[in-house]
Amino acid sequence: MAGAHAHPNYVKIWALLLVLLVVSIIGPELGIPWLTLLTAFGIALVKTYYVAAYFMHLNFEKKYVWFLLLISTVLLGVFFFGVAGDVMKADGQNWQDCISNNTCAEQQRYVDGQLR
Amino acid sequence: MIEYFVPGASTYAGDIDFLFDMITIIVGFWFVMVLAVMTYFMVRFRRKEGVRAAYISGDPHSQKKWTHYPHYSVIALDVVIIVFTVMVWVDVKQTLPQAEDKIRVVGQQWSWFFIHSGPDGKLGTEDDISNVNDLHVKKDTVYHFELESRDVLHNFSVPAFRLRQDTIPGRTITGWFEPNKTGVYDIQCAEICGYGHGIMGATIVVHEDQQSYDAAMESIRNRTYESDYQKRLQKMTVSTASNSESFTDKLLSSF
Amino acid sequence: MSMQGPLATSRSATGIPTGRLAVWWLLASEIFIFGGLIACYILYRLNNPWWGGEAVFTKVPAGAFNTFVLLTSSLFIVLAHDAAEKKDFDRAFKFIWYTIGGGLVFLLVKYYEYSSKLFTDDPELLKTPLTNTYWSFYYTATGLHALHVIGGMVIMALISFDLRKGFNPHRVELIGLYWHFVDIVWIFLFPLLYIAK
Amino acid sequence: MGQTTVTHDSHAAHGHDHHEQGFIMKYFFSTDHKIIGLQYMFTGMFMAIVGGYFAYAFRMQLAFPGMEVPLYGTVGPGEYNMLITNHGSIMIFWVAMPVLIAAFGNILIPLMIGCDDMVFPRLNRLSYQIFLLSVVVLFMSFFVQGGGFGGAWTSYPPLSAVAEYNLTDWGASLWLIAVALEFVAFLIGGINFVTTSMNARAPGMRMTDIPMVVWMIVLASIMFMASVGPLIAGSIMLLMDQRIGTTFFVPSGGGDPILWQHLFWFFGHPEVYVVLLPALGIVAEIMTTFARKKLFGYKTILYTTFATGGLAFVVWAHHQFIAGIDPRMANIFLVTTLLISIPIAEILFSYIATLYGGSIEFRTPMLWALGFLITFLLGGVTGIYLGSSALDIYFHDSYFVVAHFHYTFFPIAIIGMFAGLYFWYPKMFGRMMDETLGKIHFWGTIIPFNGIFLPLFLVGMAGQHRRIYNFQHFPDLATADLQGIRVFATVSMVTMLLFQFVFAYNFFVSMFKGEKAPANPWKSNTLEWTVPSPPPHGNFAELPTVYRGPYEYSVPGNKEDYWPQNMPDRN
Repeated sequence: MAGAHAHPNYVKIWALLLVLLVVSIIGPELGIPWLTLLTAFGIALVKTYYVAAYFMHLNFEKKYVWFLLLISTVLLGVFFFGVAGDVMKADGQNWQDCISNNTCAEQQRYVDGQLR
Repeated sequence: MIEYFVPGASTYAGDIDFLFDMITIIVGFWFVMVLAVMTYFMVRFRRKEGVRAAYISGDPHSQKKWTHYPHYSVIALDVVIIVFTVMVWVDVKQTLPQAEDKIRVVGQQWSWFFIHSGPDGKLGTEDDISNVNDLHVKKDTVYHFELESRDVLHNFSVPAFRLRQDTIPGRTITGWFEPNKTGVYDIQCAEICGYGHGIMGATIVVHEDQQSYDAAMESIRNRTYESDYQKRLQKMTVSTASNSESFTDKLLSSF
Repeated sequence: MSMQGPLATSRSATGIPTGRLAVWWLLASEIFIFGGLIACYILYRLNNPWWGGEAVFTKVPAGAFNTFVLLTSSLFIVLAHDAAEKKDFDRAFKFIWYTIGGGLVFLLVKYYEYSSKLFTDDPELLKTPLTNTYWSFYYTATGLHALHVIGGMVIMALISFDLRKGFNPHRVELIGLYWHFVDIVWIFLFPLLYIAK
Repeated sequence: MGQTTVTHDSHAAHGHDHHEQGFIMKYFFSTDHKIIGLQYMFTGMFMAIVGGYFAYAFRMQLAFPGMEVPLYGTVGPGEYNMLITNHGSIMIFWVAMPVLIAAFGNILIPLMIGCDDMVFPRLNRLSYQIFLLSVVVLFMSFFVQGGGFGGAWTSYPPLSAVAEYNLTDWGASLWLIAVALEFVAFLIGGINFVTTSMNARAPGMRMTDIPMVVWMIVLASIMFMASVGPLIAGSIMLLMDQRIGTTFFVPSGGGDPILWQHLFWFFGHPEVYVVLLPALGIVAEIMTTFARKKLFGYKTILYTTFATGGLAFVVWAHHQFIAGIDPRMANIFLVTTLLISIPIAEILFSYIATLYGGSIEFRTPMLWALGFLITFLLGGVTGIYLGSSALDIYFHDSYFVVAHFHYTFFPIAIIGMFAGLYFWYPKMFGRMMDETLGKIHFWGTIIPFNGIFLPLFLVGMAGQHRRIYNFQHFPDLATADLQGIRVFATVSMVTMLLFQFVFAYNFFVSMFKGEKAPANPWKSNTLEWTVPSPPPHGNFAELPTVYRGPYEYSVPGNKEDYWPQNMPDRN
């Protein structure tokens, strides 16, 4: 059981998470793109690590669980990059998204949830 | 082998038929081999009184090689198939030879709508000639087609050209073909598109020369055009609409 | 709840107790559900840079407050687990209800956000799921997350009464794992939907 | 008992007050894994009848277009779409999955790993009840206004997303809800299977002592769990499109229909392996038992199965080669697709090598197992044609595809199911099935099966495309030759269906009148054969300890040619 290990100081972790939260809100306010990415998503990863490692006791769990969760994330990455070539782009080899650049010759449209 | 069922009518039909024959030889060989080995095992090792089965774990390498060697040759043959496939695929789908004429193909529930580029060879101009259910093309001319859809997914499919491509609403997909045999061929919709998917046929007419093509275009413009698709439907060899015969009559008459 | 379980449940060939192992697998499959949704959102988002202009209409302070609430409730449930392990069931019971309270505050803020977008007379601020795909994603993702919050609260309420009588204290840990996961999902949804503009 | 289970099933979906442990409690609210397994099996078999009936109706329509189909009525275009859609969905989601994974998984896993029940018996019951609810919802979808959903089992949007396009407003939504509920049921069930076999193994049972079928069912559950998540998210999005009018997948509102195809096939391709693996496992048990042979290369098979499972996640876009994805991507997926033939070939070679040096007895289960290998082999090699992207330009959505995946799914779902059923029938019901009738059933199924689908390869080569209720609008396809082939396929199909009555008779009569089965009728090694047939509640009088792997047949120096896993000494 989890009782075998020394417990981390939960309140300290919580305080740390709150500090990270403040950083992640203030960072993007400065309006610098790379800082926005770093503070918004980089810090989300750090927060996730702290919650997972200490609140969820992953650091004291069998390594196998880390492995399981990582595999899940990797597979999601496979899905993402497999799909990105089509869905994330507006054109490619011999095709283009004619809605986004308004070149469709024939296209019905949705207006107010109704097909026109 | 596909040629036997559907004679090819475009320049790349032969490549795809070749690919089919090549794969048939490769996998046919394997299929027959495996069947032969299996049949031999089943006959040779059937249960006989007093004969006890051998104890073979399949773990030492001396035993594993019997499954590994065939399996290496599978890898080798895979590589052959991949190489030839990529060559044909790049030719058909990834390259666009210089266009000599352009058409636009629009799928809609449940018919095909074709726009011929007209004398100027450009789409989206005044002289475009549009038509439902009949597409006219000239022999030995490289066509670029632009696929669009008005509503749902369709699939522009011309078996004689060995050509299939989904049409997607909101996307313009460009492709090419070059007919090399005159004739009248089916166009199908090969992606389910709702209630009338089964009636979404059309006809592609490959003209021998410019004159007959121009005549057809002229008749479409004059509205004196008689649809080749309708004519073909009326001449069909299998009557499919009768309800009068009884089940057994129908069953017997079909042999 | 006092039903005699099969002997199989008490076995542990992996060294992880069966209940916890199952929750890890459950969370792995939840990663795929939320991950799939978030992946779809990112794909669309990168294809439609103008969505940043829509994200302006989200209420960042409300989202930030909700992050704070969830982080704090995560602290409460981990303290409840700590107490349950020390057999201090009354304290654990108290902390479970603090956690449920956190969930409730979260939902109230959520309701405030939804209603300020759905029931407004100002056409500029009216944002329904049909406004455009960004808002469809906003409501789908936060709605699915809110359903998970509600589910977690119901389960916590159910196990809290058992716990006070001393039954099944290990369940506090299991619901805790789930609650932390819900927290983590929000940690990602918050920058994705609110902050990135 | 069988028939009553089917007819009373619908009650189990509703809550009941607490009864005393009567018939109802015992068979409908039981938490015993064997009863739940049987519930899954009977529901699955009932759904197989429904799916077969649908197939009968549309095959008759294809052979004799416009005619009133006996026992059905006329099949119009909309109805035809509904029939093929639901035939596909039922056969995959409500037959293959419940029977192969849930039924055999529930019955076999606790018995084979030597424990008294699943680790979460009540979760197990919940899983079945959600599954049953999904069946009820699916049936509801047939009777709402507009009829059942007709957008194919892939349900590509925008057709499936917009009621104006598919004309089956609630039919589409209920179908989607039913599928989503089924996913949830199998997620719960899968977690139970995985946890049980990871944690509740009998003492002494190492990883390599686990019978192959348990491994396969567990791997299938894991693959299902990993692949279905994004599709569950996608189903929610599609349901929002249908019911609220969002445009996640509708391009006219800014969505992208290709995304659904990716979501669907990211699940849909692993799904093939999800149902394939349990069938392979069943065949492994049967082949080793009746060839009296150790499985050839247990570890090799295990590792190649891992490889197959991993590769199965990176091949999905081969279903979309010409569906509008970027053509450059096709080359990547072509390579991964052909790569997957390597581990699968290795598995099949190992299975065939298992026969070498055996003492093969052709009992009914063995016939089904060998029939599985041969038909699946043909399904596998025809997959190479379709995996080759350039050739797929011609074969996409043609009857070649139909024939190909029936040559894979039919062996998996039907032949594999019958193999397992004939093999474990004594354990399930305590009586033996009739051997002669079983063999008649086998030949009466396998020959007509080839009679149905070999001709469909030919019509596929002739360019006949799928999901057409009547080929009269395609002059090149409406020829007498092709029509003759269609009639031949339909006649074979009806013949095959008629032979299933032999099975039904054998199944139900043997249940009450069959010869009483001993504990170990096939002289097999695995733990389920060490308990009486049928096993009592709690399975083992004394929980077993395992000493060796499951396939120790014909070990030199042993008196008997089998050596049960829990036997400490030589016999």
